[in-house]
Amino acid sequence: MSVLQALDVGLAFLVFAVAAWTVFAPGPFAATVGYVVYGLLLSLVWIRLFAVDVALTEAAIGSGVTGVLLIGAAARLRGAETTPAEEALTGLTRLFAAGLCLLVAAALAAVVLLLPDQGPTLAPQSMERLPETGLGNPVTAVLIAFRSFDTMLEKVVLVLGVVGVWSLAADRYWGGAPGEARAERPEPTLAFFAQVLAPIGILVGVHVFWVGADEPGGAFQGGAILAAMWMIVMMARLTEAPQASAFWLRLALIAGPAVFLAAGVAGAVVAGGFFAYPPGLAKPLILFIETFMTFTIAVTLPMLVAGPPRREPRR
Amino acid sequence: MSSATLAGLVGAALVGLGLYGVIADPQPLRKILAFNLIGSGVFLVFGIVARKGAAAGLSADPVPQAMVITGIVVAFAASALAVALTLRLFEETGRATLRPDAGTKPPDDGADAE
Amino acid sequence: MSLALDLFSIAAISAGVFFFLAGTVGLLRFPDALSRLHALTKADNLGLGLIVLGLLPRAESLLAALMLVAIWALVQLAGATAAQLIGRAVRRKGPAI
Amino acid sequence: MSDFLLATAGAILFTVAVGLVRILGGPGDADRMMAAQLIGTGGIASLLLIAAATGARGVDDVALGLAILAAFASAAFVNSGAPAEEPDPNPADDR
Repeated sequence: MSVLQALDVGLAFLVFAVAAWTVFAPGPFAATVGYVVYGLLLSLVWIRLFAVDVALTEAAIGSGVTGVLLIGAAARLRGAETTPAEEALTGLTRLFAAGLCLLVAAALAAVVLLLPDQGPTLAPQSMERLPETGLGNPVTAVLIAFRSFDTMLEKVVLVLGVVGVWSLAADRYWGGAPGEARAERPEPTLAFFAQVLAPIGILVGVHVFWVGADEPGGAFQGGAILAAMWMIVMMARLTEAPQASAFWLRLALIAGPAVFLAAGVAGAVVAGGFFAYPPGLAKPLILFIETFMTFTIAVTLPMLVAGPPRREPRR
Repeated sequence: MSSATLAGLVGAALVGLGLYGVIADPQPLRKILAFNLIGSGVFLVFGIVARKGAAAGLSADPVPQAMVITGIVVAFAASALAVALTLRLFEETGRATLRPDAGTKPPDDGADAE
Repeated sequence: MSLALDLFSIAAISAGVFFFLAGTVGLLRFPDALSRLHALTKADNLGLGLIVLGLLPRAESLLAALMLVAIWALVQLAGATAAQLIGRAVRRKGPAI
Repeated sequence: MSDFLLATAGAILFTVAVGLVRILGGPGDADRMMAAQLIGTGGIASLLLIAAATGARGVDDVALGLAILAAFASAAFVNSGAPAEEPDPNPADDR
């Protein structure tokens, strides 16, 4: 067994152990911290699977932004834990559930073991058509060109998520601002951190978006880092979330999917197919769409984390 | 055993663990965590399909990778909605439980959004 | 020359691992939350710092080397901030938190 | 040399994991956050080592992303639940 294999086995055990902790931890907060650690370890696993784009997404969204969402929720739910005796399943049900889950896991494991070493693949086709898009990163090409309909609809899902979260607001807060208000005297440590980090993070976010055309990276990852920067500035209470009724905010939330859809329709007229890009113009068009998508992601993710409006709207 | 197969087995185990958590954990927040475990397990199995599709000079098939990336983002949106629902439930009832007969306090603002 | 650089890398990285070990042992053994916090920051500063130092001669370009240093600096900033925040939370709400 | 780098990556992960297993059960939530912080740094360190050993492209961007987001969990931990502008009991000795 080589050192690399030993490392893989160790990493696999570690991921499994932390996941088990997340399920079996004594309290919800302990479980949530376990989940954040788990997200971080998962991005190491993705590196080992040579899926650097996925690793970057997992690091930014799976670990960073989700961590803020879940830890914030766990801290707010402190004291709301139900007593175990009140709701715990009986031993027999528990055993039955465990058996079922074991069965599902075993079936899936069998499928994994039965997979052929060289599976069916779309990699040659992707590489063959890659030059037509002008991009160097096949994953970005799949996202924005080859399977663009998927990606556009996925942006729509994000918008629907925001609509769902906002609709949970109490009636009198409808249209108001979510999250905490801006503080007159922000906590100095967090304020300093946010002030130093935000410019660097914005630079890195734009960098990750820009190199995504040719190297690992792209709109999702760059947008998530930008989103995180807005979140830290709001967490430091240097600024506050905009009102849900703000026109510019609603415009920003739909800018990505709207531009994407418009490009798709334009493709149907000009290039002879829905979501077809005219040859030669593909790369500038893709970057144009990606710019708006990055912007929309950077606005949408903080709104999802901020939750429903919690303050009365100002007129 | 290759590192891809190993990751796939971890993915299978994660799906099992997460499923157990969704069934057996009474607290909504922990159900959300467990559901995310199922999700990432499925993503990992997808990941090894990508890895086993290595061809044409790429070390992994880009199509499943792109689908996992969209999947991670959608999973986040779903988690955010679920967390918002849980917090709203806690605000309304003072408790975070999915039991229908748990005590409720009267809402403070009349009609509520669904 | 490359042998000397390799030796330098090995020495620095080994020292880095030692500080990770020290940080972990401190986290496990120290009696109260604030001194555990103190042990933790050693892993951030020195552990990662020495590993980055050891990897610098192996960087492919000047840009890659600068990237390594930037990562270390960012972790420093994050570590110092997190330690401050956790420390204040502990002091404000008592060690039970 | 790359075997050495991988071995150290493994050693760091193992060390940090041992700490993690113990401290996640930790006496308090602050200790759990410390464990998360420690494994964040350890993860970045082993990521850099694995990248140097296997020569995978773009990994330094992942490490950069993780480094930027390293303090976010702690910030969320401290921030949520605290009432707005809670006065510090000892403002004089903040540092």
